Amino acid sequence: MQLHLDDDQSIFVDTTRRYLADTSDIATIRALAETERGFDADWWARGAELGWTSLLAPERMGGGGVSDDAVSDLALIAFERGRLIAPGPFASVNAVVAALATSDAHDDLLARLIAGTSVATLAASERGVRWPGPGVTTSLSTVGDAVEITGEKITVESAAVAEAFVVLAAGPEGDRLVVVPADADGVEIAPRRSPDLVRRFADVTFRDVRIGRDAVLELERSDLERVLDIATVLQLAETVGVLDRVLEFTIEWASDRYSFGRPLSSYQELKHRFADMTLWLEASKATVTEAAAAVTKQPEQAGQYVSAAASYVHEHGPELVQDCVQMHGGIGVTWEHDIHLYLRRVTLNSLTCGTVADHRERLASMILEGAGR
Amino acid sequence: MQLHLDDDQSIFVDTTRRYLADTSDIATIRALAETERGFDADWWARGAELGWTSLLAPERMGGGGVSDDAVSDLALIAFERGRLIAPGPFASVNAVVAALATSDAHDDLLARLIAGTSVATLAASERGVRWPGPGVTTSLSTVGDAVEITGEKITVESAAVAEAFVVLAAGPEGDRLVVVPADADGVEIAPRRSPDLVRRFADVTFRDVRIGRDAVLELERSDLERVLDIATVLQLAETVGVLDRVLEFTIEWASDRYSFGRPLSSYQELKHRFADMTLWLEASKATVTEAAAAVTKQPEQAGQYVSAAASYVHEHGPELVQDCVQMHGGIGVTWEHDIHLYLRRVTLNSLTCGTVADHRERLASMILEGAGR
Amino acid sequence: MSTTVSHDIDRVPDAAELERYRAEAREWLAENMPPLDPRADPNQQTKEHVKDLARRLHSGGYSGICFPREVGGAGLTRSHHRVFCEEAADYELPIYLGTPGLSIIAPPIMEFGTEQQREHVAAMLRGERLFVQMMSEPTGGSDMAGALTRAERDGDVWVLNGSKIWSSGASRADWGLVLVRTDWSVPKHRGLSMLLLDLSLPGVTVNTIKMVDGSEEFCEEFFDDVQVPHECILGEPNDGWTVANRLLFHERQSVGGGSPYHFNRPKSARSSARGSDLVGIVGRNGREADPVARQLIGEAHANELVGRQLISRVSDAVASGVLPPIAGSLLRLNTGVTAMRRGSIALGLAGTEGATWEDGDDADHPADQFILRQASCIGGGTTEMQRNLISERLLGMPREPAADKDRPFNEVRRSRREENTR
Amino acid sequence: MSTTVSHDIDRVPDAAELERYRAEAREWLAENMPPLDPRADPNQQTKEHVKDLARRLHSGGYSGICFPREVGGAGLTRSHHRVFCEEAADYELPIYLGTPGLSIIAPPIMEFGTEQQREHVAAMLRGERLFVQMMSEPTGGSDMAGALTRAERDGDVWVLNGSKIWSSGASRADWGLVLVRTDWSVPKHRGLSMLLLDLSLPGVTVNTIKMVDGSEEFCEEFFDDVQVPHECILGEPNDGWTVANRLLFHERQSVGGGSPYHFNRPKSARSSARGSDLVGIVGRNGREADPVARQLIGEAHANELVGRQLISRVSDAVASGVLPPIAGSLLRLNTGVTAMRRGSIALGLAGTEGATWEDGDDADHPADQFILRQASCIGGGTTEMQRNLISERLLGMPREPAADKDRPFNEVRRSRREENTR
Repeated sequence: MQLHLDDDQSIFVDTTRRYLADTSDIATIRALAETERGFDADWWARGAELGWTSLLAPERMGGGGVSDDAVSDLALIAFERGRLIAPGPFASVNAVVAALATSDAHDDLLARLIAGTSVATLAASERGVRWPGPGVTTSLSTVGDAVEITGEKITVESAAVAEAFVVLAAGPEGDRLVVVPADADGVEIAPRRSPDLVRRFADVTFRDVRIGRDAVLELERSDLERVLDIATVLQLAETVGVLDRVLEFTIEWASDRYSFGRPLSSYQELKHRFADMTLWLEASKATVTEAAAAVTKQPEQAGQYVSAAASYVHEHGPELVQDCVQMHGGIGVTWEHDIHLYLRRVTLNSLTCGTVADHRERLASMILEGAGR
Repeated sequence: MQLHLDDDQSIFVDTTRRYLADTSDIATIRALAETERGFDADWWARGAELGWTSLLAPERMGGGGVSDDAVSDLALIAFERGRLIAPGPFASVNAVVAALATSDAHDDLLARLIAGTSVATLAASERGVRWPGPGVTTSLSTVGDAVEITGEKITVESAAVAEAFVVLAAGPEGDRLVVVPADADGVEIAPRRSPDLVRRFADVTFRDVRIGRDAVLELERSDLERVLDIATVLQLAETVGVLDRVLEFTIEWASDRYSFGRPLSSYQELKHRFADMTLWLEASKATVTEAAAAVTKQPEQAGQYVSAAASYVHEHGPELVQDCVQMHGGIGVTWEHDIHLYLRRVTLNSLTCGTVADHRERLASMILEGAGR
Repeated sequence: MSTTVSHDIDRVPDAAELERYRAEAREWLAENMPPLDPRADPNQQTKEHVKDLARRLHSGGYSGICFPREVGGAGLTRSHHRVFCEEAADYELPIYLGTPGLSIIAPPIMEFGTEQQREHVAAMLRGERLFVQMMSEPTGGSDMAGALTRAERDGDVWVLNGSKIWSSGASRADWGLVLVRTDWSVPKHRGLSMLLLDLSLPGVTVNTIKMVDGSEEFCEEFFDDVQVPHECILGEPNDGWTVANRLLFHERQSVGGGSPYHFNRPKSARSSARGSDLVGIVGRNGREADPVARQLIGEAHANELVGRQLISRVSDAVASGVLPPIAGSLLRLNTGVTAMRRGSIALGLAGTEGATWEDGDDADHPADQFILRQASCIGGGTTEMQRNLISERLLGMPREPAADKDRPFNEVRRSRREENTR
Repeated sequence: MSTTVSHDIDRVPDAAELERYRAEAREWLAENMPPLDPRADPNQQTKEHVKDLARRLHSGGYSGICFPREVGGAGLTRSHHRVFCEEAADYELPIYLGTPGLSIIAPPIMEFGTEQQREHVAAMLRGERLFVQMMSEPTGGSDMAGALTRAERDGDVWVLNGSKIWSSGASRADWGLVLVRTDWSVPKHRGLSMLLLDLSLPGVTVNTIKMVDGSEEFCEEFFDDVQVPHECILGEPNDGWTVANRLLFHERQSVGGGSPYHFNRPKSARSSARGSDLVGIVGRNGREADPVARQLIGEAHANELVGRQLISRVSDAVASGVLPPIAGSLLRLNTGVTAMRRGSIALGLAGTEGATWEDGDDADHPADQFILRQASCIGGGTTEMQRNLISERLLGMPREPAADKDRPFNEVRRSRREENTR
């Protein structure tokens, strides 16, 4: 996705690419669809050994990028994962790692996330609230030496197997991220289905959940948005990977397939649509690459860059895949053909970590009211 | 535009078609662009003799349709006017006639409108208010034996030459239409430019304008909306006429014009766009025909039909003409080529009598809150 | 060649006649037909249930309102059909009999069939026989005339080999109408024949195809040395494309909503909008007052209403000769693009709240329906094909160059890699 | 054939070098260049004013940053050019010198020109000569290689006859680069030549064309037995299409925003959005809090930002060989579609309040700009042409069949009605 990789990045990406090619073919994905958690725990741990979850950890725990920009390094991995629609809560776990790295109260959990032996995911979205806020209704209050969380979160990834959730809650001094163990009293997990076949979600209710004060990560709004932007941009990079693969095999199909004695790719109307799709893909690569880099290199612009990328990619991405479905004709809407697996991933990604409408509203608030970091 | 005309309607339409062909060619339109009022008063009066302004008048004044549906009859005329982008405040004057026909207090004015010796137009739109309301801010209050109007109206057609305005104002018992002479004290007319070359508009301010009580037309909200719907649907019919003509001459152009040794119309991508445009035009004819008929024949559905037609036609109409501009290439954006005159009319019409957004909001209010008649 | 129907279905009955008909139909329906469960998927009707519903309709004289009396129809008009459909809106109807049977397959049988072959239509109307069309092939895409399935004459029978795909509901059908190649030495349109095929014959295999939404309405069929009697050819041998073209015309009419033979369900404007799941989505998400959601609700409603108005107009225009029959492609195209836009609108309204749903909740979820969105632009002839037809046959623009146009079919290239199959 | 530039414009200078350059440029600009009036239309700069601005730039060594020293350029890199443009954002620059002169016309002169012809580039950089390209013809549309303007050899001169159109700013230019037909007996691409034309020669007439917004930037030229010296042929006779292709490549780069030779005006993300008229429209209509308007504002801003990011990426990819030069068509296409969408967004935000405006208020009105919207998809090669180029040359899909491909040009049909003109 990035135009130029340095040697370390190339090795880093190639390692993951080979690992995914060996372990994550479409037949495996289809088989995982039938499993409860959607991904294999050992497989995830071996991915973690390749650096999938450690780059945003603090240096003292072995964190740090392959290049000087760990978020961009992870975006490269997300892109490769997207090309193979790999399972696992990649974006969410990395956002959690970035959040936990700001404190030393959660090093044990962090160590397990880095090792890939455990997962912990973001619980940020709520019914009726535009990502990433304002307006969060889950409340955080102080009760003696403890804090109490009450509220309901939706689209919490891998909730059923997560050890903890990093919850976005509205406290007396503003919004905060709070680390809540999944087994705390008052946490209720209601599994949900999504269009994706291997990623698992739940609604999670927090009913007067009481936990220690050090569960609260003392991040200001701008640092908190950095965590959410990391989740968003990694998911966007994954989407771009999906688009890249889908356009690739659809162009191949259009060249192989003949209709009325000539290849599909000789029909001008289809050619023009392929030209548009090529533009959308290239622009998506451009904007997601820059958004990922901005998180570290231009933090004041990052929110704007991430939301612009989300607006663009989620507008054009699903349409690109649908258009590729159309190019395939009837087989494109059969269960047997793989393209729907890609479409499912792109559709899901366009609805979590904020929708097109959420990100446009966020851009408008930056432009019209100077909101955001 | 209607599929089947009876004999009387055919004669009625043919008469206007011949009159327009003789008097309203493009050279005339271009010449009228340089004049202050944009249309010739005698020309208008002769049009009135052909029935342009009398069909919605009460029977006692010689009104009544050519068929049993006067609004549809007028829509046929509007369509022909659109094909030749004829000037004059056709939709607005007819709406005024429909409004005045509900009372006998304004028969003198009505007679002059029918004769075409005078014009009076609607003053309904306001800054920041969605057509056709709610939320009108121009106020109507009773002061002794008189009433007083205060407020500002925008996009009032032919204001500089109008004898009177029919003003939408919020009174103590709800919104009302009020007949205000243009020369009343406190009426200020500020001429404005529009994209159209021959239709003239102004902002009109009413500052404590005091007039007799019989100026108020005692129409309930639903009857009042009928008047506005008549203006809207006649303007829509005009737009459909413009689209019909533009698509016609652009298809001809695409067949005549060769590029790379073969006609433009042999290029599949262009062919498919022409197919889409044909669909839009046919659907526009369908929906505007039914909307016009509904005003008389299904009054409870008319608001819905008119707003659905406006949503559809104003979404696709300007795009259709722009696409035809694109088909023409460079000459399509020159002053010398006529297509911009058509584009100007369609653009203007999409902004007055409610925008796409206004009509969609109105449909939503009907569906979600059961609003409207 | 005889005409499709021997009476004037376009006659406009007087209002009194129609109102009488309406009153009778209303009374009859209440007594004889089961009420509709609005949540039931008509594609789930079983073969026996379809036949039972058809038999009931036939007993009342309503199974073939616009079909001539000689095949057991009622010999009435489009207007009667419309009135009956309006009255039947709240009753269960034999949807699969209507489409493809009566609206797509029966008209060409009436037009090209022998008296004996027309008996199939009578059997359909009596609810005794369900038909499926078998036109598309796995390698063929939109190019139906490129059929590779072959039938070879052997005395009194044709020996059928090959496979068909996208046959809607073939697993419920008794008979099929199959487009096959009977001459390979001539250009593709001139070597085709149309066969009436008894699906119970030895060598016929019918498998269902699972679609991305899990439904299994479409089927794939394999033919392995099936012996088809010679008298089962519909129309002339090697003139099958003429029959197919009429069938495709009726398919466009039916898919676009303009057929007088299928059981469409008109809805009142208000109820269809209010009852649609879009309003439901907005309600569940508490976004009734959100201006952005309201814009989408308004847009979708306008599109839906305009779509119905377009059907009325084009059907009328074709019936009265103002537009040629190919204008039916406008309806098919509009159905596709409107459904596509509606799928996107639903997803936009659903938002993050619509990204997931309760396990076991099998209502229509916008995100899940979005996955199937393009089906509306593919089935019944792709929107691309409709745009070709509109530009070439309605607007008279030059046809696409076809590399296979005037070449013997056995010399036409069929893919980049494959050699010709014969 | 020599290369466009004799130094490495893609070299990446170290940060310190660039910062030094930036500081110098900033200081020099403040002392030497007039501040920009943001409301002024750069197309309104007069010929003399453009030349004056160019002379000033040249005196500071900034008129041809990426041009080699032997023609009076600075011999520096894309990075220097970008830094200078960033610093110059608030100053007036000789826009018409940059485009088409330096960014579109100078590169092919550098690439194909004789040493003597390259003196034209030096004269441009000194602000002494303004150039215009004359490619399109009234009957030609997108088919530039179908040129009918002819030049016939007569001893030492070529006799030029015909007409050109869409020459941007020709009324301000001193010289033109003209594509002409010099051989009619060969297929169209093989009979063209490129001429350097002194517009002051007898027989040259330049008229402006009034556009729908009243502007008169574009021109039409007529040539009536103009005697052009033989040494004014750029490149080989009858090899003009090779030169034209390079010129078109540079035009796409320039229109798409990826040229290192023209004076682009980068804007900071925040300021461009805040300063855009969209925010102004919303403010004037009091719709800052309207969620529908806010969606449009967000969308437009995202498109604009993504467009700039795309320019960076594709320019980098082409410069580094990751993508072939034809990828510049992606930029041109995106510029067109983004401008088109922006025009519609502006109109939507303007609403009824934007349907009219005060007489004499000559600000940019969305409804008026909407009338000119398609210009962004036509000028500099239509979006249709870009989509052809992308699919055929970037994706390698089959080319459109061209009826004129291998036929002698004098046998090609040019319209339904016209007989061939020769």
